[in-house]
Amino acid sequence: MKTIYTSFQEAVKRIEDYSTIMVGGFGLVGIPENLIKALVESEVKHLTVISNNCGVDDWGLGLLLKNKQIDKMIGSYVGENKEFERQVLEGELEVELTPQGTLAERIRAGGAGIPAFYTPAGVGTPIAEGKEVRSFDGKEYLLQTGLTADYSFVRAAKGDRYGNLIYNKTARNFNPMIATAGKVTIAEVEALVEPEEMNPDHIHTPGIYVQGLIEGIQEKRIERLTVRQEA
Amino acid sequence: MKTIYTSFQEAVKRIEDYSTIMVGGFGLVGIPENLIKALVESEVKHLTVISNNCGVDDWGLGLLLKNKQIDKMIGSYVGENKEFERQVLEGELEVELTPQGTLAERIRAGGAGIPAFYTPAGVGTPIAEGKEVRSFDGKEYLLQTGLTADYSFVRAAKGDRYGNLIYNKTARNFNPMIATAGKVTIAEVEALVEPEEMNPDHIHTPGIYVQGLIEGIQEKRIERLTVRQEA
Amino acid sequence: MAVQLDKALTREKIAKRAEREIESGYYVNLGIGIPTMVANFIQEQKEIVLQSENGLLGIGRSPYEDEVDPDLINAGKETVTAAPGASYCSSAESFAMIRGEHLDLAILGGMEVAENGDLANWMIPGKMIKGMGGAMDIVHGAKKIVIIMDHVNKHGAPKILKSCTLPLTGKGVVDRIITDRAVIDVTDEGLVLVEVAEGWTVDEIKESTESDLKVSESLLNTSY
Amino acid sequence: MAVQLDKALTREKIAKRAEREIESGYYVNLGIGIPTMVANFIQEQKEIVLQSENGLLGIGRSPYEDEVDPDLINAGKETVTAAPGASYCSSAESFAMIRGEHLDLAILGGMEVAENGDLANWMIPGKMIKGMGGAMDIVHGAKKIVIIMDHVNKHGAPKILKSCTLPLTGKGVVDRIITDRAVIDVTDEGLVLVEVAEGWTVDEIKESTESDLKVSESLLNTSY
Repeated sequence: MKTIYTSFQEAVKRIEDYSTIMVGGFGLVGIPENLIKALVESEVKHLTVISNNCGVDDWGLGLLLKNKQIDKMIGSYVGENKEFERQVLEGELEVELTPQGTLAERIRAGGAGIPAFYTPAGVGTPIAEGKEVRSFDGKEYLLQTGLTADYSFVRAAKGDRYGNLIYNKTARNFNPMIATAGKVTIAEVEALVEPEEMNPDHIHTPGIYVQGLIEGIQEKRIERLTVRQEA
Repeated sequence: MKTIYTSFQEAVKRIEDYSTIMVGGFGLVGIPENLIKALVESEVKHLTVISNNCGVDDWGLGLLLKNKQIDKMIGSYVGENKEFERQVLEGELEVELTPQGTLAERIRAGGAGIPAFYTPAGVGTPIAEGKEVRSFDGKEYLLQTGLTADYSFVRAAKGDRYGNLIYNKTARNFNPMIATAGKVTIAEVEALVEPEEMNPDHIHTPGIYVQGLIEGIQEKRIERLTVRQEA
Repeated sequence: MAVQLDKALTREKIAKRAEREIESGYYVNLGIGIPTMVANFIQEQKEIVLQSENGLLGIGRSPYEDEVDPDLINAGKETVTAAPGASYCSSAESFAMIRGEHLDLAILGGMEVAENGDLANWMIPGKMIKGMGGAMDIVHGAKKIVIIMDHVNKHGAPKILKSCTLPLTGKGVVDRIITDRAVIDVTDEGLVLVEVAEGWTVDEIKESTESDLKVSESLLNTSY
Repeated sequence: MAVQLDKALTREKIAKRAEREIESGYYVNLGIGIPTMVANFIQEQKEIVLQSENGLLGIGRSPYEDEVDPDLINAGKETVTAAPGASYCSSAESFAMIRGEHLDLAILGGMEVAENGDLANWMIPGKMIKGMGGAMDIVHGAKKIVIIMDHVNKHGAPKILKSCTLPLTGKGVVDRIITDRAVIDVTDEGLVLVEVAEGWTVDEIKESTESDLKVSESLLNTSY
């Protein structure tokens, strides 16, 4: 039922300059590595990217950044990237910082048809500038709006031809909400499996949210390898 | 780590008159049958009940109703119950009808610390009376508030001593949100299993939301048996 | 008995016509009652996914007796099965799908529809109010909202009105009305008659409709 | 080198004192940096669940080399394992837990704390802004918020102030401050000194704190 791509170039080729793209992942975990690389190759420019982080200098969204394809970044933490810093300081890149939980909820709201909601995060901080503050039961909250995108890129461990997705461990992170908020959502899956292999009670992203899928092999780079020595 | 009750009477005995109680289920599916029965036996009165439906005349929340323990009902559809109708017409029972999707989202919001959100459902209808209407991108929305409760009763297929829950098929329905929105949440589970039997990727309700569990055997009555004849 | 049979046949006629609204690849929510019947007429070659707002994406056929699972029902509380590729979700997730307009089509019943697309289908003042269930969410929750109903009420009075007399379910939400007599689109220029059912004339449709009706240039006669 | 060692020892001292805040049965979020270190000192008999805002409820110990899973990290992006009884969830669900105040305790780092409980810990004007990550949500997201930090900055100036000079992370959110010198509670009547660390006097604490400090009637001296 869904478009199954056989090349990542094909999967991203309809994306035009000035598109807004949401990308799943937390740090380098759960990012759609190959879709990002194909986007770099596509040379599409002037993108607005919505993602919790912006990769590192030589991996993930950092590659798009290095290639100067991003005009604006909406995220919660962008601290692992020197090129990011340079572009911001030189005015090449616009940044909109949003508290992480607010970002997650704004994306969920966007996908769920909720135009705006109130949250305590950011009251009394620079984030509140220009935003409505309102009291409920004596506590102050900020009005935050839903976020949607022209395209959403997510990565899942397993997917089927109905578009159903299952994520692995903390590679789930932002992916389920991002899958709901793109006009077109493309999933990079580690394994495309038969629908019978997907238990309907275990599906994290119902297929309705997904327009295309592609199977790929990920490097899964580790940012901070922390191990315990054998006893 | 959680309180594991061995009797349903014990599980409900701290509940006082005038409490607000949320109860999971859709129709008779996924309702915490034995917790409801224990509540009936407890004779606790003047309850505000939040649940999508109110059972049928002789089962589920209908039993609480028959025993005149409910002062106010918040739900989306209460049409399968003659005693309900009688109590409403005679002014014994207050009803607050909320569109089903709004009810689900209000409960989720309550559990998630979101005091209010905007939704298109109900604009221009009797539901909008007394509620703020606001435009976003040229479309009108209603402001709806989050809901919480003193107690939440849910039913799950499996649970473990960490409070983690897994639901079966459409018995999931309102249970996951209701589990998040009770100050005290008690889960009636079909089987209390070892934590190792609960795959961390498959858990629907993380244990943090659950304060107590009890194993019970359910009748699982069917409201509208619809079958296909053997070919 | 003849009336009963007529009713059943009329319902089937409406349901069959409504089925034509469903294209292959669609995600569809069918309301409780006659809309649910539409599922019985879906052509086999169409690949469609039926959503049930109680948390099932992919309603399957009715179960054989030995397949009945009391934990598996549709929004009409009937026992069902899950179709291949189905998934279960919470009511909040289910209405996130709906409210976020991820469905292509919803087919719902109606008591009254007004020329501006207003819909009333949930309460009659003075009668016991059973509740709106999911209807108020679903009318905002699909790319296309189709209402199926009898063209006139049991007293022969029009149900398609200049403005609704009953409390609304949704304001300006209806895209198309399918009755036993006609198919009518709600457009920015008012109601447009696009199809006339077998046995009816344009004039008869106009007479039994309170609102003004434009007649489509590509009107189909005897289309169902 | 001596300074380095001192720093490490000071951090350990603060972390060990912070560990005493954690009661058996608690759900706890530990911030990135020194707060993460607190986990190393949790007494074995305590049954606690550590939450990681990237979607893990139940952080386990660090993995052995052959256990490393690149899909399993904490919010500090370090590889971890899952504890018995753990579950994974989306970031939206994770922050629903946080925002909904289902956590008992969060222990976070701080740059400045004001006497009214204001916290600044995410940006220094003129320096590159890395982002607040989850901090602005977490300060509203636990029944008790404990800030751990050095009592004074590297220039010897107080970090506990009448009002913060840096942009805030949260307004009136701090319940308790634990430093290398003292434990101070934020109350409706202002800051209250409740514990003094080994090697320090009440007067020294007062001198190195900009805000006024009430001294608790049940003050503990040399408590850590």
